[in-house]
Amino acid sequence: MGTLHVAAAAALTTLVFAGATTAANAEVKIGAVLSATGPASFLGDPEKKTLEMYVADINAKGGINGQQIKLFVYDDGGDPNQARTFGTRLIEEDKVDALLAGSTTATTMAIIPLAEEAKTPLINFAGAVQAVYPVKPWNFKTPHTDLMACEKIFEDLKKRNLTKIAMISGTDAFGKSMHDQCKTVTTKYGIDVLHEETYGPRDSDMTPQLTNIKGKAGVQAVVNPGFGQGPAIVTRNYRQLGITVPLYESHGVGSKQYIDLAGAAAEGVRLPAAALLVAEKLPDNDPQKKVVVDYKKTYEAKTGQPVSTFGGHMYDGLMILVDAMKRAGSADKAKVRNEIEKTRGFMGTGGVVNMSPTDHLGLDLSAFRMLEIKNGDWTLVQ
Amino acid sequence: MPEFLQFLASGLTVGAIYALVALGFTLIYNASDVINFAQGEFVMLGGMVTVFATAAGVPLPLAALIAIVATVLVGLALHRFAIAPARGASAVTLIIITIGASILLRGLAAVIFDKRFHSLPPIAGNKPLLVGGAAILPQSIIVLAATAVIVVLLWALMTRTLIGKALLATAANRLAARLVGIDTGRMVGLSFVVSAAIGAIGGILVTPITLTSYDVGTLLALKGFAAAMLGGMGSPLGAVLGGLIVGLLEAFGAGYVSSAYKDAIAFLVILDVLFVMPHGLFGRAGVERV
Amino acid sequence: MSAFSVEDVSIAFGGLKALQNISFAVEPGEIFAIIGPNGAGKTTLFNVVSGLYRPTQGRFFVNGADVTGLPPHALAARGLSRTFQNLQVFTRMSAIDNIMVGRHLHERHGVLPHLFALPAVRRQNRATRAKAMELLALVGMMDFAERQADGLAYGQLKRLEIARALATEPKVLLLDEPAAGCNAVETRDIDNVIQKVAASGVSVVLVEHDMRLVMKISHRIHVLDGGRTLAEGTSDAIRNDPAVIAAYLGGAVRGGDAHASG
Amino acid sequence: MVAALQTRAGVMLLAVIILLLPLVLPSPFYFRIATLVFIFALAVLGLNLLMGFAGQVSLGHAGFFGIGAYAVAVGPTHWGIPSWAALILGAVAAGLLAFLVGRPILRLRGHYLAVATLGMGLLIAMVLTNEAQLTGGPDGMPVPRLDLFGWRVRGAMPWYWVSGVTLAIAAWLAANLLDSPTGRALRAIHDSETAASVLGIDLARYKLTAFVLSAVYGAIAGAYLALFDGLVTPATAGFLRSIEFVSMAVLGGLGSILGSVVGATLLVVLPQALTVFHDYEHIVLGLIMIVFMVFLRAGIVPSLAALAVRRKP
Repeated sequence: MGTLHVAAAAALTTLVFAGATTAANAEVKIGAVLSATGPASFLGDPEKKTLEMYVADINAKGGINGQQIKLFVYDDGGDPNQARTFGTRLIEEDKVDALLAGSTTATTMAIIPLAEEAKTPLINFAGAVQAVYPVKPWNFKTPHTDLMACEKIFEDLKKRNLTKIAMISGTDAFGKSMHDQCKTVTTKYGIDVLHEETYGPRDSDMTPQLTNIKGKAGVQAVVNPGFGQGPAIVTRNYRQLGITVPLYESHGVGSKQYIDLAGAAAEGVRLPAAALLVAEKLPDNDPQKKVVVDYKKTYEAKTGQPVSTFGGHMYDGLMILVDAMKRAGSADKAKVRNEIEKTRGFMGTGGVVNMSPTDHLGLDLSAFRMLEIKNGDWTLVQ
Repeated sequence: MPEFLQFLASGLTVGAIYALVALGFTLIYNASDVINFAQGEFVMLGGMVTVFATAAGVPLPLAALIAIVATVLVGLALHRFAIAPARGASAVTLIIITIGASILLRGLAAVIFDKRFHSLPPIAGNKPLLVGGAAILPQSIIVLAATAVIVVLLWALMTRTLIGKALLATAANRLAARLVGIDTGRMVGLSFVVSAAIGAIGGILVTPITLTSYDVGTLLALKGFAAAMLGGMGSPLGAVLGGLIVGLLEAFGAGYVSSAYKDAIAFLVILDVLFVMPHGLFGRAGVERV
Repeated sequence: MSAFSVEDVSIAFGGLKALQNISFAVEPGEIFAIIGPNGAGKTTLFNVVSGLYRPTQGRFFVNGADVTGLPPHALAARGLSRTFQNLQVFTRMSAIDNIMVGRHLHERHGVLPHLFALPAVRRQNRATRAKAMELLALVGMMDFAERQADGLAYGQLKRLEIARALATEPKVLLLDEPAAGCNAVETRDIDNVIQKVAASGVSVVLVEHDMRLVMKISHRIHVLDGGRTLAEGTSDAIRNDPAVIAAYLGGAVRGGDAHASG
Repeated sequence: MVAALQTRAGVMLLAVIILLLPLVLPSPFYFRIATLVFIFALAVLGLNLLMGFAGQVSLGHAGFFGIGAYAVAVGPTHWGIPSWAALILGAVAAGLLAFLVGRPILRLRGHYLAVATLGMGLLIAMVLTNEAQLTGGPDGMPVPRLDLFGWRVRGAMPWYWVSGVTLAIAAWLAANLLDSPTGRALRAIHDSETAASVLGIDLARYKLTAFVLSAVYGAIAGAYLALFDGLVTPATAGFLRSIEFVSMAVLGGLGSILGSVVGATLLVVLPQALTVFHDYEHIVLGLIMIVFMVFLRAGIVPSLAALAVRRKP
């Protein structure tokens, strides 16, 4: 009996106390809709972990402008319809001040109109170009576009004088979009795509497709736009079949996990990626070194999992938002939006961000590093 | 010719995985008329438990054993707490229960393990064997061999042991089986145990080739179900052949026709077969008694 | 011209010859019984002539028109209706709804009018219902009209099936053991109904184990044994046919059922 | 008659709820949830005509849903067809497809029918994913807003009324059908195909009727969802959506019109309610599905109705 009373009293006190603090000290409300489960959990899971980790950290250090952040995180399972429902909920019910939302292009496209209509700043984490172009007033994005990844790969191919390639792309949104973007710049870089194959996002064996590529005469390199476990299987099958021409993966690989899964087969593979993957290997004078090493250490210590560029994009988004709120001196939506747009020289895990009214991404090709896998680890291609 | 062999090897490897899932479907269906859509989760559990046990320092063979036992326990629990209490419910009700179980198991795996992909070291190394110009992984051969062994063991269990005969009798006519003193409830439980074990073994063996994660089960269930129906529901031989055929169709479809439509090709063939043979390749047609 | 005739019908399942060269003809208004020990092929014969099985050989006719190979619903449209030995009642429907289904052939169809419940459809529903009520009254089940079928007793279900078969207004009515499982009173009711139906000009083909009923109401009897015709004739002729007696005694020795000797 | 009366009472109840609900819905978010319930209930109602009335399983219902959704996306975008006309064309196309594939597919029974419909749904989803020039591929495409004679239907409130009124009409039509020769034929087929056929019911024809109707219901619901959300992706037609529809139909109660709405409500609202469980929400969702099916095995509405009847003296 006694304990029950004590517990009830304690609960009541906590409630009253909590009510008092919120009344005295309004919160900054940030809402997130991420694909923490489902086919895109590869992206959404590290994003969610990063967000929760750093918001707790910021709150522990006193919050923004003396206000604590109240975080709302919803899982859309990769379904755009769910994403829109949760987006509506964040805006209408939770009345958030800003949105960090959209793990995939499809879910992002479902949320952008909501943010525009409610005039709420949104930073999204989609890969495709259409998630940020044409520019919309309230929408921003932190990950590099797939077009940039292609250009980085094609630049490297040109440097190595490899112009006749084959492509094997995932039929998921990521692979398909990057494949299409690559095709728009082949002539610009003088690249000939001799052969194309695809695979389903959950396929477990790509040897038939790769056998066809192997049989195609004149192919000098193979490019694999895809994310998730697909690239690891492609890489294994690639070595299994003994294909010797260089293999390029995309930025969708984005994590040490790829090397773990592909094993020795990953040796010699090249890919464009953010500096985050090679944090410790950056020269000490690299201005990005501190931020990427810090994030990597924090993430890996907290989760026990290898860091991924996707979580990094969330880090960048959150920090850009927090900085903008600090500069605005409040969570006022319009002011925050203006400040996000004025972000200059922000040093993120993805590169240096310079936003402008005509560029709500703010990254250029220098944000990507060309990496090669040697001895089971990333190395920078000079 | 090397291409043909390569496609064949690919198709048989992937097909063997589908075959093992289809076999699980068939066993449970035979004993209870339940289509167990959580069968794919058994495969997932086999792989994931082994991965996490080895990561915790348990030697691979012991980890595999732990995984099989854990999966069997899950299978038993599924039967005990979800299927048995709903005895006598309609087939669709039972299907929704297994779908609920599949969501539940996936959710549990995401929390207990993680949401990332994992691999296991192959038993006999990664160096492909060259056969007529085709490169075949030793693990593929192990998977195929294991499938064959499981089929033979199942056949022996069904025809040579009393328990197997009781299982067959339950499959043939539940009422009659009960009348001759067979505890059909236990037989259904047993079918869950055997199906879970087959699923787990499959998961352990294919993880080095296909990788695994908390949500690989859904697609496996879908393909395995299609394979079981192609073979003819209730026929273990049909399940295995159905699985291999679906795998081969996908591989040859991807190799010779179009990789974008390879799944479509497989399903078109399944539909065509069913139009001609409405009970699958080896299903019991049976005259309807009225 | 016979209302219903079967000519040289045979059917085999795999190697098993279930029916061999069966022929008979039934006149309008006649009650024609088919008897025989268990496994003689009586129900199989019904399944063939109602279109559920395809005969391997032979033809059958309704009012002189060859209807062999027609699907069951087309046979029903030609005036053939039946009941089932092991019931095929629509268990999740009420008694009256069961009979209303039987009026299917006499209703106007069209999905769109049905969807919009046009006045004509509602009128038709009322007419169908009234007719179904009449039939329920005929089999003495007025009080159970709204009862769901799975809550009815066995004897009631038997009568429900007969009423449902009558709802199609058949020219030929095939009854598969209508009195099985019924008590003496119910059996007498059924026997009355059958005679009333036959008197209205319907040919009744009856499979029945209750020999008292068979002998009492049948005009002619056709005896099957092991898929072959053993004898055919009036009840007196059959009663005294040595082959029939032998078959039935043999059947009894083999463990045939008790009704058979009655 | 009694059953028909109960069904009609259910439809009336539904209409009253749709009419009065806006009085208690506090924000556009709740209107969105209600609208989603109505749209999914419409699709599930169609599936129920096939599964609950005629007893034919379909694991590919989302295929028709997807056809309707893409009709209002592709038609106006690529061919300049007005949205309302595209909606009708989509429903007709889905019905036509159901008519064409229905004959061979519906000859199959039970689980074989399930796998055939599953294959059909997958094929539709694959075409929508792979024909990227037309459909935008895996990322999907935006859907132009619906213009009804100058009235631009957008936002949760107008869609609440459009989908709510449509659902009420659809439920009324289904109730009418149930109490007609067609409805009786379908229910008869569900209980005994043999008996139905010897009573003169053309099984193939009536199964096909139910299949076509369910496809039309599904396509209209799909079109509504696409117009309401302003975008479509191939997931609209995917296997998981088909499974979701079947789960809604069975949880709510096969053969029950109100059950379709209850099932849709449950699975639309649950993901919103379960967010309090954070990472455990799928575990809870799975448990809820199992518990409901074990204890209310005929589905929520029919099981509770049966309980209520039994309680009465």
